[in-house]
Amino acid sequence: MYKIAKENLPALFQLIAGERELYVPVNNNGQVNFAAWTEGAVVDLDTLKSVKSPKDAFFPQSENLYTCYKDGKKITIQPEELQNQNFVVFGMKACDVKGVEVLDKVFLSEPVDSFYAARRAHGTIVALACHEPEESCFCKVFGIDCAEPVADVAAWMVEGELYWKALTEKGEALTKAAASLLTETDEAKVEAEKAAIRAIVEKLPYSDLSLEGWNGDALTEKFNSPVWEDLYKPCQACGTCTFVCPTCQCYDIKDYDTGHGVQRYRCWDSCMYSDFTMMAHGNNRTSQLQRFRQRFMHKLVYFPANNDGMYSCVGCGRCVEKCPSSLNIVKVIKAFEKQGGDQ
Amino acid sequence: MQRIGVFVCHCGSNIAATVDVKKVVEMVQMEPGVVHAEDYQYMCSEAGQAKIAAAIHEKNLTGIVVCSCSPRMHENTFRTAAQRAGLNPYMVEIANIREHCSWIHKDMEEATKKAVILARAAIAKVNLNTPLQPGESRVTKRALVIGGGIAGIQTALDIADAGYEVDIVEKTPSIGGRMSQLDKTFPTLDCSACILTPKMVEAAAHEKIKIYTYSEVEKVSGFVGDFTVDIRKKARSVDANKCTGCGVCQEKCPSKKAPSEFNRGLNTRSAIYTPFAQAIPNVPVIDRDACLKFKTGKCGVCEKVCQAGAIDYTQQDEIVTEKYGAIVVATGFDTIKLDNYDEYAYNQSKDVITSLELERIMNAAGPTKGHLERLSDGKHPHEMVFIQCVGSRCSDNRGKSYCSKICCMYTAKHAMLIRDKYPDVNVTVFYIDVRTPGKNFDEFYRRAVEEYGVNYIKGQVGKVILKPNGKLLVQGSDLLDNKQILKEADMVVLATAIEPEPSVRQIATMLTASIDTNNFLTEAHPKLRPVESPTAGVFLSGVCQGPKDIPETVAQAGAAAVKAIGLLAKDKLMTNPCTAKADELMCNGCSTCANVCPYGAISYEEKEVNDHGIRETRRIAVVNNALCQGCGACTVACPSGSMDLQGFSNRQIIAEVDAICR
Amino acid sequence: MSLNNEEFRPKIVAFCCNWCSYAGADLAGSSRLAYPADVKIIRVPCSCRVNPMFILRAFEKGADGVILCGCHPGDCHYSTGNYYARRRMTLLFSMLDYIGVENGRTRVEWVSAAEGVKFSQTMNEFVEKIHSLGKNVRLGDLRCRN
Amino acid sequence: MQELISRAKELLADGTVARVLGWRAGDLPYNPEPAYFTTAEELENFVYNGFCGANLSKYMIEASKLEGKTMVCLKPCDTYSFNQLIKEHRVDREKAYIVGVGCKGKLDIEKAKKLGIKGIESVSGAEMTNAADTLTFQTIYGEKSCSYAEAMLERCHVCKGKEHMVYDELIGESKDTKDAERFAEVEKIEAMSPAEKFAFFQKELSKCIRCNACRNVCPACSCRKCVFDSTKFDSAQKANVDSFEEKMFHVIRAFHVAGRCTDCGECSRVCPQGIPLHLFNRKYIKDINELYGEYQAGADTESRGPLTNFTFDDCEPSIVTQR
Repeated sequence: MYKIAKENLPALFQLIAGERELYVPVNNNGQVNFAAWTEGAVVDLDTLKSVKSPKDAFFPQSENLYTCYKDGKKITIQPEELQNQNFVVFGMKACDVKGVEVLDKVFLSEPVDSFYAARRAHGTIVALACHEPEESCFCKVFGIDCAEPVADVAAWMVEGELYWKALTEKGEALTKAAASLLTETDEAKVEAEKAAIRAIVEKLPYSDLSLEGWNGDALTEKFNSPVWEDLYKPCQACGTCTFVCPTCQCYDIKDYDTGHGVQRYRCWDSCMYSDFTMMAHGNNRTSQLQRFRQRFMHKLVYFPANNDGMYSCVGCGRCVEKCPSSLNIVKVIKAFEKQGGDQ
Repeated sequence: MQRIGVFVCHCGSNIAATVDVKKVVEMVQMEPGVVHAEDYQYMCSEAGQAKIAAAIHEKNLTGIVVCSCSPRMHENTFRTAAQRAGLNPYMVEIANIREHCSWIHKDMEEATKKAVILARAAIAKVNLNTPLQPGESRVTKRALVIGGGIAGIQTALDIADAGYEVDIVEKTPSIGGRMSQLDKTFPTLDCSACILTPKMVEAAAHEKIKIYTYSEVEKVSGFVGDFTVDIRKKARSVDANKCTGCGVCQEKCPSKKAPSEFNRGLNTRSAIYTPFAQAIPNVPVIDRDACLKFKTGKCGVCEKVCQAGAIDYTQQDEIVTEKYGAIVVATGFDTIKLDNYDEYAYNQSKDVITSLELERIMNAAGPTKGHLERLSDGKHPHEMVFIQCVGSRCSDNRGKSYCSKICCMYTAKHAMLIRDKYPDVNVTVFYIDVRTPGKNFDEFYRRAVEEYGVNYIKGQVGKVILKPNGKLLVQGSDLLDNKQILKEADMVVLATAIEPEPSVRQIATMLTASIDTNNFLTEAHPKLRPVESPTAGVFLSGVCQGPKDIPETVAQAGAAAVKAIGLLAKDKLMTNPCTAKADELMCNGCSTCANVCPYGAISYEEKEVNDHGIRETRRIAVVNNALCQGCGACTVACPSGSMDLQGFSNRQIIAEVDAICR
Repeated sequence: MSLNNEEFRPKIVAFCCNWCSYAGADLAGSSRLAYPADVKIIRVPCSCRVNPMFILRAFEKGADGVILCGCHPGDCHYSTGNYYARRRMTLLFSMLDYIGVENGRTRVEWVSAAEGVKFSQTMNEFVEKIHSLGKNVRLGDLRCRN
Repeated sequence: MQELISRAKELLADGTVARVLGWRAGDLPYNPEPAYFTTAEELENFVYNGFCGANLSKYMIEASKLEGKTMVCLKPCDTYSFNQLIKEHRVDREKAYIVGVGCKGKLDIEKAKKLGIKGIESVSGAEMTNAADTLTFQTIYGEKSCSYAEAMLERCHVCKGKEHMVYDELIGESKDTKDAERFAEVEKIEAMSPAEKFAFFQKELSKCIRCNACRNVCPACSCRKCVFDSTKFDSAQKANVDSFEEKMFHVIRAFHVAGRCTDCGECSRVCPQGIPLHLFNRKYIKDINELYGEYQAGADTESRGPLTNFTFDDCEPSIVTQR
């Protein structure tokens, strides 16, 4: 275990950024999101959650796949280069790290998504324990311990000092690279911090949320439930929940004519949109009820069914905070719980 | 994917001298969809069109781009050619590489580059073209002529003689127009009334002609073949059916101080009046602003003296709604106001008059019974000065930039008439140029100079000064002798510029006919379609289109009539298929489009739709293709982009933008 | 003389209404009144057909200036189209100004069919203005840059 | 709130309405959600407090298609949106029983959170019956408080007034909470140099994630299919590949609602990235007011909107360069 004083973090960032790209939570006009560290960037490690999850570090909101060039009647295709430089994501939370694990299930299983795989191979995650969890958090429900994140490096911020512990080879390598700024220390303070965090987590309103009945076997029963009919109504079909979510993985592939070549790129899509999975014959989900149901069925039923029971929700609570109509996955789970109780 | 053929025209050397047409052919072949490209000397020629037809057949072309002159010139030619070869005419697009390229650029490389880009834009558009089918609309076999001067009368007579109903709407109490105010006409010097009056009578008597005098066009809706027009018949206060035209009412009318419009305000008339003796109809009107009965409630003399009981003070304006297939505008002209020309002392001296006023003075029915005399003191003048181009050919904004065309000739006429009748009067004419193109015109002018001794001075008049003794001092310059001239005159006559009758603006707006900066109505083409307005079904007759003299006016009136007859002779018309269309699955039914439609072409229907499986009844915009003129205002007002314009669709225009910007 | 061989050649899109301005451009052509080849004309039926999206699209794809020409107010072939266009463009241009786009990059000019001289003059002026503003960097899509 | 509930029960009971559109208590103290109620029993969960910021007008588009009338709770500013929707034939006035609910300013929990208030367990001071001007939060990290005004939504600081523009009956009192100039922020930007303006908007818009929350909650953006989702303009780029797309999206969105936007402020309320989107709409409103005369969309249901109207002597677009 190492530590570094908070005021020395800029030096650490500079050091890391000197040899590889570094993504940190940056405050831009009041909103904190992960962004490439630059000299003068306002790094914000105090705000618990970035607005968008840091999943873009591995699965960017949009990325080019290849470009077609035309010369006369001849067309050449130039594929986009895969990530080949190492980079660091600093300050991810335990839930966000778990979110990457969910994405791994999707993109690293066959057929492997080479763009994603290249980024995963070159990325090192420094995860930060949640100093003061908030009422929208429910990572505990998914077995995540926000007091002890599992990543390449785990870190804690205690009394003005950042504690640093490498957990993987990549983590060790990064530690070595940053060694000049780190000093060795024991784990006493960190243990106290962990205990404090866990105590707070116990008090969070959603921590006792029950996922009973939500699993890969619940398909028909949940799908056909009348509860959706009432639940979806406030949904205005914006994609906010999917865009802030650390586990949503759907994307669309589109072409853009630049005038001197056509770029084929992919970009996040949202199952909340009426043109989601639009095909020549139209859409396979025609109502908002169907689209709304899809999102939660996917996270709580279809995904666990295909991934050894792993839910594709990590309880980060971003959707709880950002939904314009105050809808969220917690309300969905509770609604079913209530209905179950009523029966 | 379309199969596009590109045809690049040399236009002789008009294009080929500046644009490397071979290079254009080579470059456009790289464009998506292009399967054929060739160049030719004159694409619009029969041989050129045959090349297009051959390519359509040989290469199974589905779309055509012609790189040539402006589509305003030959779009129709090429569309027709394509149609003859079995292609939908709306699959043709023109890249204007002459007016917009070869004629304005000198550098060949640059012009060629631009021509290729313009061609690309047209190709990109054609790629998205779809075959369009014109609709049909019926033709109402009746024409409206707005204006009852010689232009309107002649047009009406010609249309009526061809067997079609025609209505004349004239805003003054009588038809006749400006020509009825003229004394003699050039270059024959025959009496204006003598040749006009028979035409007026003929029109009035014609069984196919209906005349609305003292009436104005109030509202026009509809479109070519099917106009609906509201005509306001102003209250005459005299029952035209009862009136015998005896004239007693005018004699007895105690209110005789209203300025006579017919005599240009040089004398007065009674409150109940017919503008002139030969007026048609010979039914007086009561000028309610001048009539004592209307002003004070006391009088009623005319009612008492009218044997026929035709006076009706309670008469109201009446709106008549009629349908017409064609409309001819013949609104004529007026002379300009001389408020900007203080230097000629027009407003200071009664002896400075306009030429039109001189016409009235010379006329036996005029204010002086035809005697040439000074209006200030009734004395016979000895020295008369004519000043040409007053307000015409003006380089500043006080007057008009154009030449009024008729002034040179009527001034020569006036000079000659005066010298002939009053050999004691010296006549001097100040002119910039004397313009006499026309049959027997120059001979006429030369007679004025050579036989009648009229003194022509090339030069402009700077000032006319009213002297205390009542005479006028004209300060001018003689450009040929290069000297200043001071000339004393008893009368000064100003050849005042003419301008379109001011009410033409409103009429043009109602007809959606375009108008130029001088308020002259614009022709559909300045050379090839000079009597048609760009608005289908609207034709132009007389000075409303541009200055002209009587024979030209009559000629144009006949031409306008022929165009109208050509339209009325059809039973059905093909409508422009480039109309707006709402995508019913995207339409919100919000009415925004209808709010901006100038033709009232959009209405709403409750319609059952199947939106990808969702069946519901929705309020949806429906465009009437016969009413829609294809302006596109609705397409931009529509927030969802549901409304689109066929032939100029969003995607087509965007494709052009992309092609130009890439 | 500039040492820079890559002389800035702006891309300029001119939307012209069919009835007045396009004819005005034709007249400029037949009167041989030159203006730079940078100007490319797109024919639309009326100035009111021009959607603000077309203008933004042109900028997106690399245009350096966009000009809209229509009939003089009062002379619209469709009687009222240019009045709507006038309001739309006023508001659009104001918004572009508001978000920091140099406000000479957009222009509306009323050109009649008889104003070939004005058309040519306007285009010369506009091209000159765009030259003084330089390349449009604030309102283009980076992907479209060469 | 009790008065609202009992009135709703009455209206349901006597068959005047088939359902009630209001807010249901959330599972956190500040997250009530818009909801339909059809029985007295369901109405037990009805809530109306300072956190009921959502403008329910847009929900009436769908509700207008349902059988029977819907009792809808509209705050004064929501009624402008409703009127505008009537004008555009998007809602059926006959299908709505409008209860104009009192409003004393709505709260933005994000503002409280920005003040460092987190781990919220309960809130007091947000109830409509309470005239308190302080909000007290019980949190995991102790009791915290802030003034009501401090946590108010931006739109409430430029309140359009306490009058309802359309209603069938009124329940509860309203307060005009205006304490700032509506166009002050716009004026500040107008005064900047082009480079500063560009930098300002670049910074704000670079946060945009194109989630479409602003569009989807906007009562003026009621198109069945948005141009940005349609193939007709080839503008459906979906993602923020390039910063131009945000500009295109927001400028066009603002343009599409220009003259129709009532300035209800929902766009700014819901933006997950806190982009002051109202600055676009308000710029158009300011321009319209200055150039074409004062106009408040939704103040009535008949007037012609400024972009579907004109006068012969409107200013020329060049006025932009002259101002």
